[in-house]
Amino acid sequence: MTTIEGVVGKTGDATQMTYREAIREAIREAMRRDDRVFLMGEDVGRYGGCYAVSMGLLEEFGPDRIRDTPLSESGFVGAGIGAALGGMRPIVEIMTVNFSLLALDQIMNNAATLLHMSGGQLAVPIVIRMTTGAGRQLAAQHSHSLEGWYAHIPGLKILAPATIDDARGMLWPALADPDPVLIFENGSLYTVEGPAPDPTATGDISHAAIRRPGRDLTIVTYGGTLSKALAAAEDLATHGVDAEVIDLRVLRPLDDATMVASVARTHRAVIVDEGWRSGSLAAEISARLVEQAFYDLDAPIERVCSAEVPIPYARHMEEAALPQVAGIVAASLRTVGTHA
Amino acid sequence: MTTIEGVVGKTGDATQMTYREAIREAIREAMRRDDRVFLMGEDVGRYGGCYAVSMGLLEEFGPDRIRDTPLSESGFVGAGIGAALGGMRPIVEIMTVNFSLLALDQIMNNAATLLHMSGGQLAVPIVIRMTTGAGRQLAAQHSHSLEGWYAHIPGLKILAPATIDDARGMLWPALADPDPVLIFENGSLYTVEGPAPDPTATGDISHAAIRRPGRDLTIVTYGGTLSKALAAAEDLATHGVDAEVIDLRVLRPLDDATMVASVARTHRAVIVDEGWRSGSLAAEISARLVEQAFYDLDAPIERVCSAEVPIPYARHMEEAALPQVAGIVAASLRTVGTHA
Amino acid sequence: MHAPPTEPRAVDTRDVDPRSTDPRVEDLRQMLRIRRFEERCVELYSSSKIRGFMHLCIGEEAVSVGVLGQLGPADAVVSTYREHGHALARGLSMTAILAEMFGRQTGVSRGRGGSMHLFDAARRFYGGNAIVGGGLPLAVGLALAEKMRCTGRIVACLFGDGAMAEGEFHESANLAALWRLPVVFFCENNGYAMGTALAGEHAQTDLALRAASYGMVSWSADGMDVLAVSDAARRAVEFVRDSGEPCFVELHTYRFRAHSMYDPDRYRDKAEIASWRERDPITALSAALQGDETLSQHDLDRIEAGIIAEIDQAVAEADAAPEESVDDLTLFVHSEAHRDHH
Amino acid sequence: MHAPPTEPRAVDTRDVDPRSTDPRVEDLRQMLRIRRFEERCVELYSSSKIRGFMHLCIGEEAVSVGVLGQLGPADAVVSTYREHGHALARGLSMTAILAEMFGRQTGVSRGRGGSMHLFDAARRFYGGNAIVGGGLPLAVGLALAEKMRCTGRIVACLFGDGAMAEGEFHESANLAALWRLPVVFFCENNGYAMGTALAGEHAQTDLALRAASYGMVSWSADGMDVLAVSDAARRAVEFVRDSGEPCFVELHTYRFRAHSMYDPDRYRDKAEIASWRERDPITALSAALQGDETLSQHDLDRIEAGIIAEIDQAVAEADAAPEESVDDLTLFVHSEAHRDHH
Ligand SMILES: Cc1ncc(C[n+]2csc(CCOP(=O)(O)OP(=O)(O)O)c2C)c(N)n1
Ligand SMILES: Cc1ncc(C[n+]2csc(CCOP(=O)(O)OP(=O)(O)O)c2C)c(N)n1
Ligand SMILES: [Mg+2]
Ligand SMILES: [Mg+2]
Repeated sequence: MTTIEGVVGKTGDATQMTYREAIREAIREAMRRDDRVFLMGEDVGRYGGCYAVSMGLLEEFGPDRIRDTPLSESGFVGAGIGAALGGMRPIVEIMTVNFSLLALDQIMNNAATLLHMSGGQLAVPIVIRMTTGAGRQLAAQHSHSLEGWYAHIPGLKILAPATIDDARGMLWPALADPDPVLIFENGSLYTVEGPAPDPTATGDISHAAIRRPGRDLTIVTYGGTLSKALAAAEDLATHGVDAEVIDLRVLRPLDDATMVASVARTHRAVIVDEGWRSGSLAAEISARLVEQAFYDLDAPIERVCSAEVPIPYARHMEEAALPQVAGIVAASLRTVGTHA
Repeated sequence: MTTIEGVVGKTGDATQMTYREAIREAIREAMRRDDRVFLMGEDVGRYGGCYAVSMGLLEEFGPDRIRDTPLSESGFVGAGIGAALGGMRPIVEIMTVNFSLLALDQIMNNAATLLHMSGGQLAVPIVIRMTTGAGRQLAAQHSHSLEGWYAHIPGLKILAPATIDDARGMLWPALADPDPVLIFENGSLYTVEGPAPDPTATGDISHAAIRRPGRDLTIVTYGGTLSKALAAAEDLATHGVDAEVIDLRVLRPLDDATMVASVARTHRAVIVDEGWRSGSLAAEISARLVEQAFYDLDAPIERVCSAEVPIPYARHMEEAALPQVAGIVAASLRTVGTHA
Repeated sequence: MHAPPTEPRAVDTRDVDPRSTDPRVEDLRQMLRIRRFEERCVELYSSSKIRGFMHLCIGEEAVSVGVLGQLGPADAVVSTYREHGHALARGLSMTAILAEMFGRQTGVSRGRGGSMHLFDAARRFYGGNAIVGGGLPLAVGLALAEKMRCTGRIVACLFGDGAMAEGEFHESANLAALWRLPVVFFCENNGYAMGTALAGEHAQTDLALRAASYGMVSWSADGMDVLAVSDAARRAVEFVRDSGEPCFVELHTYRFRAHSMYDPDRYRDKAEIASWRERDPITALSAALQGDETLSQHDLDRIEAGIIAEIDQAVAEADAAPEESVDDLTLFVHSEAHRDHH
Repeated sequence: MHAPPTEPRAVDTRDVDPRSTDPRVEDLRQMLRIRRFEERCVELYSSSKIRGFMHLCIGEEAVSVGVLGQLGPADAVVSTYREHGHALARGLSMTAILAEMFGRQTGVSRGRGGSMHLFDAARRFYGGNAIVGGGLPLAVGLALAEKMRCTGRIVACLFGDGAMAEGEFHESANLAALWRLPVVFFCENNGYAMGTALAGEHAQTDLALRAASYGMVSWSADGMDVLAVSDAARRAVEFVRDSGEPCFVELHTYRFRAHSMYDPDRYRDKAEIASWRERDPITALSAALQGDETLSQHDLDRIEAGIIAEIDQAVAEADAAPEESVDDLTLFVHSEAHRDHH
């Protein structure tokens, strides 16, 4: 009856690893390295995590450090903040970004604010992980992409690993950061499989990455839409358009330098973001490019975002609501105008 | 001991009225006109509202319709949504936007979503009012400007009355709207006094307003920063720069036509927004102008927003964190370049 | 917005022997109908006709039938994502429910909601909420509206044991008790919130006692016995209708299946599941009715056949139903758009 | 991050007659110190030296002195926006508190917090939270850290009667009781949440009973009698230290002043205020100490004089303190910026 794809996420091949496994390994390693680290959240223990990320960790670390919580997002996220103040290094899992609204007061008014409000006395070294994004027909209350909202909050660092390497590599530097770090895992990525990352590689949580160099236009994206942007770039190549694809990786603070340098070369930009269009992170990127690269731009910046609707359940309706490869290609062709 | 400026807000002069009184009169009139309308929130009754907006209404309408709630933002906002579903026309007051985070799940996942999620069956005719903004040395947890966040949510209409006329005029059409409407009252406006609005005038909740016509650049703003933008425009006039000032009035859906037409005339834009810069509503406006008026723009769009810090208490620090006239003037002069 | 509430669609019982005017027969039939419906849903999920999250109430049918049966057509119902049983017992059309789960235009929510978001304004069925605890404040507000409008109608709010740990339970219980609102809180205590057992959710596991601490009349009943549920619900509904005050009923039950179709169910003891299965509400009532000869095997077969026929027809109709056009994607974001369009 | 906790700064009692080794004298002195401090704050607010929201605990001093006096220097404290008394009783420097309220660089929060946000990491005083109920989950987390690190330290969490209606109270109480965490919840029940009286906040107004429903040991004490508060707090602290489990103490008290400097206080009966004023904790203890000749009028005058001198000096020092440079506006948004800068 269970239809979840590869619940445990073991591929059986030691050289291969899923995104889910990569996060699990990162947690495991952090817990082994530093006994102040613990994982807390709804069903992270016996159940193994609602997306099976923490499967098996309870057995290794026990119920104190793989701590199941009651349904009380504000309570346990706030408790994570308190535990961080008290000298621990909590990883708090919120099942999905949709439920994080219930904990937003704690994240905004305590985690992000205490250091400043206390005049530098109280740092909050917490890591909060959550699943984000749509695409699995979970309908309006389970399909939000609100990482752009979190990227609005001073005092937070926001990460969006889009690759297996980043899923593996970003956790440890996030834990080492003295301030709160939020990690957004797009739900469509958990089953993605690829070469196992080098566990000794040091993760970078400061820079965007150019995932595909190109000359004719810059596609800026992150997280769940990276693969769509890359697919669009391949498609564009068949139209003779050479697209550069930037994976933001870090949504706050944004790596302006990488974006601006790219646009200075390509003179055209398309931003792809699964958030609703109005007030999206894509808007912020557009505004920054205008501020910092206005005279380099040869065409209006295009945004490919989600339609402004609560995400519908029906598959064809959901697909129509989300950014798709065809839409990215079309927007890209518009920016290059007669080139195509 | 009480130092609040004009608690009751009575000016004693019938031809004059404060912003606070204008809202109160609008509530009073709506309650008289439609007995499905009631006001609910923390301390709206005996206390008279934390900003004294509802002072005196309990005496006229009684505790059933001027309903004090316990401290439970999620509970009573959700109850307002339920009452709207049940045939009432609630006005729910959240003391300030800062506390609205506790009710955000209800606003996002129920108020904004039920109509669509139910395939058009369940409209939610609720009006939610809240104070927003900084400037009164209330420090980090009481100084947010999050109306830009709410403007991201499909299914909501977001109003930001910046004038006494709008404070008076917008409530009734908001109540008449079959869907949820949020009204953001910038706390600095309550004591502003001016000619009493015509109570029979029909409020407009669809369009931006040009508060000052001008030829050289367009300043787009709303709410608490309108007066600063107008003061900046006066100052710019002394530099020979003629600024047009647009008051958005409606933050969702944005009135693109008014903005785009203005920029088509002026070719330059400065956006003033009390929200934190990254991910601000100002970013959305910039992105739209680029999308819709790129070839009209003669200079990069400037944003004057709040610094990206939890708002500090000390007066000089708070002032430094918020948009000020001098900053608007400087940004405007940059956009007009050699003109000044 | 709301069409005037209509009588829940009566279930067709013509096939059943006329002897069976005993209301327990209809209870059995309704439970069986929910069970067989959900069993079919499992098949339809396996063949990818149904997608997304789907939560079954198999094992908990006595709650759906016992509770919903005590409400009047004008009363309001607020439910959760585990609401197939509630929706069927409330009289929502099986075809329209299935069409919803197939994502079709004729679905109860025009394909926008799916399994977790079944709505029916005409039957005052307010969903279908997938935020745990998110429906409770709505129920409080609906009850406030009834009270302010002096309708005499009441609200039934269904939720799980896990929901009671959320702050929204606390705020809602306090508001309802403080304002004396006509709402019954029905806690469907199946002992688990996903993989977390009751003792891991609550410091105080006597949930009726917890509810009583708000000054609400509260009690528990056996949620595996439809007669006990009906009785508890009837008393609760009468109490609320008479007093205008809220009350709380805890129904001890169990889900025989996993939490959702994604759940491998590793956290429960096989023996525990087996022992609850021995208390299957359908088997028990069926045995009782056959035991005292209210129902013959033949009657039962005819009931089963009628249900299967209804399900077959619903599947066929839902499958034949049209999809919504993607041009209508933004319909129902605002009522305006709705009006403009039609 | 945290400097090792140091002993709270001892208050200078040299001026007091040596007879008065009776600890009640120090209680009196501490209460008086808080009272006179806040009275001066009112003047400073009127002259616009202090701005923003300011909430006074005048009338509630017995709670501050009685509770904070029972904690060890290594225990943690979580407070609210009405925390001048808590902060002074915890040993935060009066000068630094005033400098904070003047918005100066030498303020306890370097001028960024103001009256509602007093912090002192060295004294494990975790603020100063202006979101009602927002501190409760922090206290739970601090207690979790103590438990996981086996420190034997405990956490004291102070909050008001109004806060108990928030969902965060519910979630925090459940977590603390479920996980058996070393935290004492001290509810400062002053009968009002702003203008809303207890009966308008809670369906069940016996708050200790409400807390007990989570399975926590809970009791009430007279919050106007510093000895009763001390006794209740001592028992609570001992219980938590010994058992490692949470408990709840409700302290019945009253604020003599309005909710904040913005509040015209129209919602309370003058007679009610007057009757509580008759139970002024300072007057009562002072009378008792003079009655049994522990303290002479002369001693009292010297105590008063010492306090006034301390306040005068604090005001002068705070007033002379520098302002933070606006160039440092973005300092402390991240620890990195902090490090870069210094
Ligand atoms: C606020 C929120 N947190 C978490 C979830 C994920 N989730 C869905 S159902 C569930 C368990 C709920 O348990 P209970 O209330 O007992 O209902 P049951 O599923 O047992 O019927 C969880 C954790 C959610 N949907 N909403
Ligand atoms: C979440 C939230 N809602 C509302 C407010 C506004 N507010 C500040 S204090 C207060 C009353 C709190 O009452 P109580 O908890 O009894 O504490 P007291 O002020 O009596 O000490 C209110 C409503 C707030 N600060 N935070
Ligand atoms: Mg359950
Ligand atoms: Mg109080």
